[in-house]
Amino acid sequence: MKVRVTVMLKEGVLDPQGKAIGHALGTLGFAELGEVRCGKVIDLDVPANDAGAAVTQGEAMARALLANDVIEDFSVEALS
Amino acid sequence: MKVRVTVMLKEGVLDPQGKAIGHALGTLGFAELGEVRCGKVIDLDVPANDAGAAVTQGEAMARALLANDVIEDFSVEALS
Amino acid sequence: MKAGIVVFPGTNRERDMAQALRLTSGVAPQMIWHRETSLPSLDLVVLPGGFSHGDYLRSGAMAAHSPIMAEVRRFAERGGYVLGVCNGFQILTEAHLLPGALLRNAGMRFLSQDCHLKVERDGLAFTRRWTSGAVFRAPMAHGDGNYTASEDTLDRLEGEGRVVFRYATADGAVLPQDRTCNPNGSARAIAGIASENGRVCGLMPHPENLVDPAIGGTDGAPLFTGLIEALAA
Amino acid sequence: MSNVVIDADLAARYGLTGDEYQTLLGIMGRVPTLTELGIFSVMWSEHCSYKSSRVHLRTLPTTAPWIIHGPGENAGVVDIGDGMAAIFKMESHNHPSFIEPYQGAATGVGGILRDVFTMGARPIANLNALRFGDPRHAGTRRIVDGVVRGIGGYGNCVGVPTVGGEVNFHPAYDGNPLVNAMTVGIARQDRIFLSAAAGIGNPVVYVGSKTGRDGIHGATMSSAGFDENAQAKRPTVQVGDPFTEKLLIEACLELMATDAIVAIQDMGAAGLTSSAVEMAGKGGVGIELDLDAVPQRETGMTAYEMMLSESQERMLMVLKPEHTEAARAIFEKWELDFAVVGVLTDTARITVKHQGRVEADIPLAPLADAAPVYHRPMALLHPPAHLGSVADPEGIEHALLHLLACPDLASRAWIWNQYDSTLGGQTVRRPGTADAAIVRVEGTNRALALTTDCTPRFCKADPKVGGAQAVAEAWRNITATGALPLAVTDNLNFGNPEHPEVMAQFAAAIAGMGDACRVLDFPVVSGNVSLYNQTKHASGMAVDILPTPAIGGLGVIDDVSKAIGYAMPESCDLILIGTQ
Ligand SMILES: Nc1ncnc2c1ncn2[C@@H]1O[C@H](COP(=O)(O)OP(=O)(O)O)[C@@H](O)[C@H]1O
Repeated sequence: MKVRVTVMLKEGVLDPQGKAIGHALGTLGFAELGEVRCGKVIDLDVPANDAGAAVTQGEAMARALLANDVIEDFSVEALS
Repeated sequence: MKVRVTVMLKEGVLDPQGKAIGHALGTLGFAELGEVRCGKVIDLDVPANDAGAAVTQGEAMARALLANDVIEDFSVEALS
Repeated sequence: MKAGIVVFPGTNRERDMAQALRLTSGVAPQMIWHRETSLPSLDLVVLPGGFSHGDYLRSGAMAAHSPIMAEVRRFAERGGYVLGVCNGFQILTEAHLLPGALLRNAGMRFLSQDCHLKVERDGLAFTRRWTSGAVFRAPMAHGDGNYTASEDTLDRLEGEGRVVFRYATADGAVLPQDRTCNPNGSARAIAGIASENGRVCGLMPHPENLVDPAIGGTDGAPLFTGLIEALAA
Repeated sequence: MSNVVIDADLAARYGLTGDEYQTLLGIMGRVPTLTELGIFSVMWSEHCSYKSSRVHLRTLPTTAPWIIHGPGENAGVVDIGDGMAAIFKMESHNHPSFIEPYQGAATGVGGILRDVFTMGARPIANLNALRFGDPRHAGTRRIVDGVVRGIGGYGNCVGVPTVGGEVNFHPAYDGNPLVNAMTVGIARQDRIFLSAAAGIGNPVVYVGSKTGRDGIHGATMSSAGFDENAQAKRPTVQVGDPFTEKLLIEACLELMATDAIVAIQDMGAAGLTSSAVEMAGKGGVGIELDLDAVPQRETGMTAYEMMLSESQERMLMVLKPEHTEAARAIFEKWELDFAVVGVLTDTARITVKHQGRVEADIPLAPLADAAPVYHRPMALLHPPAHLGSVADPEGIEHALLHLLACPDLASRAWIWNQYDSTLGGQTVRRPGTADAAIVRVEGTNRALALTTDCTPRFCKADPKVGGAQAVAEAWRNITATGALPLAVTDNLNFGNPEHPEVMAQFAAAIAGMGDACRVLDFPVVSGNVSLYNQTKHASGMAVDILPTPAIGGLGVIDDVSKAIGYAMPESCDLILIGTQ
C-alpha cells in the first residue's frame, strides 16, 4: 500500500522558503498572492493490507522521523 | 482560494533524499519498505473565485517557477 | 582533557575539530563512529559540522536517531559536557538535547562568511575565557542556521541565561532585523544556546576554524582553552 | 528494442560517421549488436576519444623532474616534497549545465572529485572557471543562480572547500555557459593508484550507487552541437548525490590504506563502458562483465542501458582476490553497494553477459587503436583588428567607476559566499584575499597555491597570444603569493571543430599555451577538451563561443607563514614593477 505523508511548518512558524517563493512569484507577475507555505511530501510503500493499517504505519514513521514536532505538523493519506 | 501544488521527481530520476529517508526508516525498525520518494508541496492562496480558475493559476505558477520540468512532475489540487 | 568526536555518515568537519582540540590541548581526540553503542570514558563529546546523512529530510534529523545518540544523551544526563557545532547543533536540537530548531537561512542561500559573535553568558565552561559582552570573529558556513523556537521557549532561554552567543556587529551591537550582522535571520539573533545545567552547548558558527595563527587567526581559541581549563579542574 | 535494424543509418543517429561505421564493421567482422554499437559510439565520441583534438594536444609539454604522472591517467600527479604528491585536474560540464544548471554543475563537481580520489588522493580543494551569457540576456540569471548553487550544494555537502575560481560574462555564452570544475587532492607518493588492470582471474568490483537509466548517451550529447531543442534531450539529466560521494571518498580512502586494489577507475561519462574498456585496454588484458550482478535502481534495464548509464557516484576496481571480503566489509560499513561484476580474462576482449546472453564481445585493442583521429581543416586566422586610439569621453573617475561596476570586474563575493571555503581547516587564503588561493597541506608547514585563469576576449582577438596569456596569468597569480609554480591542468572550451576557424583557434591557443608552459617550466599534467560549444539564436544561426582555454595552475610554498595576500599593509608605499 502506498501512503503519502505531508509535512508542513506549524502555523506561526516563519517559513523562509514559502516567503521566498511568494516573492519570486510576485516578481514573475503573479499578483495578489496571499500567504505561500512550503512543505514536504514523502511517498512510502508500506507492507499493509488496507488503507487504515497503512495510514497508521505512516503516522508512526512521521512521529519517529519524518516530522519534527517542534516546528512541523503532518498528515497522512492512503494513495490509491 | 487555496491550491496545493505537489512537485515530485520524475519516475526514474534518482531521488537521493528518498533513498536516505528509506534507509533511515529501515534502521529505525520500519521493515519491508518499498521505494521512498520525497517531494515538495507549495500551498498558495490565489485570487480566484472558483476551484477551476485556482487550479489553472496554480498550474501556471508550477510551470513558471515551482517545478523544474527537466526532472520534476507536478500536480495541482484545490484545497477546501 | 579526554575528548571524543562523533562521526556520522556525511560529517565533514571532524578533522577541523580534531585539529583545533589537538592544537589547544596537545591531546588528539578520539573519533567515535555513529554506530557505536557505548562511549569510552570521556570529559567532552563533540558533535562536529558537516552534512550528516546529506542533511536530507531535515538537517540533523537522521543523525539524531543514530545508536550513539542514546549514549550521548545518557552522558549529558550524567552531567557530561557536550559541544555541538553547526550540524552538531542541529543534531542536538533534533535529539531534543537543546530546545528549538534550525530553519533554512532567511535569504535561502548557503552562507559562508565571517560573522561576529557576542558572548552573552560568560562563566560557562565554553565561555569562561571571555567576559559577557566580548565580541569575537568566527566563520559561518551553513544553509540551515536560522534559529527558531516558540516565544515562550525564547523567553525562557533568555530568562535562564541560556543564550550563549548572539550574532552582532564587530562592536557588539545586536540587530536581529539586520542581515549584515544577523545573516541567517535567527530569532533574536541567537547563534548559540546551552542546556539548563550549562554543560550542553550548541552553536552554528565554527570557532574551530579560527584557532591557528597560520589559518586566519585565533579568535575561536578561547572556547577550547576555556573548556580545557574547566575540564582539567 | 530487439527488432531494431542496425545499419549505417542507425549508427549515424548514434553519432558515428559512415567511415567510422565501416571501420567498426571491419573490426567486428559482423553487424554489431545494439549494445556493441552503443559501446563504439561512446568510445569514439569526441568526449572519450579526443578525435579532433588529439593531434594538437600531443604538442603540449608534459614533463619535468617533479612530474610523477602527466596526462593519460585520471589526473595529473606532481611531487610537492616530503614524499607527498598533489593530484589535480579540471573538467567541464558545460552542456548539462545549460539544460539543468543546478544538477549539471553539481554533477560536474562530483565527476572531477572522483577523477582525483580514484588515484588515492584526499580532495582538499575545489576551484571553478565559469563563463555566462550577457547579464541582460533573459536566461542568464537562472543559469548563473543554478550553477553557483549547484557547485556550492555539491562541494559544501561532500566536504571539500571551494577556494577559488573566475567568472566572465559575454553574449557568446548566452546559450552555452561554461562550467569548468577543478579538484586538487593530496596523496602519499607511495600510495598512488592507477587504472591499468592486471592479473588474469582477478575480480572486477563495482562500488557506490546503484545503476539507473540516468544520462544515457551523455558522452555523445556533450560531443554534438546542441540548441534550444536540447529540451527534447532532457531525460539525459543526472541528479547528483553528494552524500553518497562523501561516503564513497571515505570508503575508497579506507580501502586504499590496505593492499587490496590492483586498479581503480571512476565511472564518468559512458559509465561502465569507458571504465571497463579503459582499465582492461590499458592493462592489455580482457574483461568479462556479468550485468546481472550490477546493482540496479530500476527494473527491466537492458544491457545497452546498463553499459551506457551515467549514474553518478560509482567506481570500478580490480581487487586482489584474497582481499575481496575485507573490501566488501569496508563498503558495507559505509553503507554502499559492493558487487563483484566480472573478472579479468586473457582474451583481450570485452565480453558483456546479461541474462544468459552475450550482449557484446569486442576486441579491445582495435576499439582503442582504430579510434578515429581527425586532422580537421583549419582556416587562416585574421590578425586582430587594430583598436585605434581610445577616446576619454567621461574622465578618469567615471571611467574607473564604470570599470569597477562592469560584470567582469565587479566583486565576486556573492559567489564565494555560497561556497564553504574554510572547511578542512587548512585554508590560509580564502577567495578575495590573494591572487591565488592558499591551502596548507595538513600536518606540514607547506601549502599549495591554486588558481584558474583565462581571458577569452584576448583569445578571440589572438588565440595564440591569448593561450600564452592564460598560462602566464596563472603563473603570475601563483608567483604573486610567494609560491613556486609547478604545473597546470587545462580545460579547452571551444566551438564547433568542424568550423575551420574554430579548429584554427584551437590549434593556435594550444601552440600559445605550449610556448608559455615551456618557457615558464610549467608543464601540463592533465586536462579536458570541450568542443561544440555554441549559442544557437532564434534565427537558427549558431555562434561559436569565444575560444576559452581555461588554465588551472598549481604551485607550492614551503613556509606557509610567508604566503602573501593582496591586502595593503598600513603605511606602505605603492611600488610598481615591470616594463614601461
Ligand atoms: N567562481 C568562483 N568561485 C570561487 N571564487 C571565485 C570565483 N570567481 C572568482 N573568485 C575569486 O574572486 C577573487 C577575484 O577573482 P578574479 O577577479 O578572477 O581574480 P584575479 O583577477 O585577481 O585573478 C579570487 O580570489 C577568485 O578566486
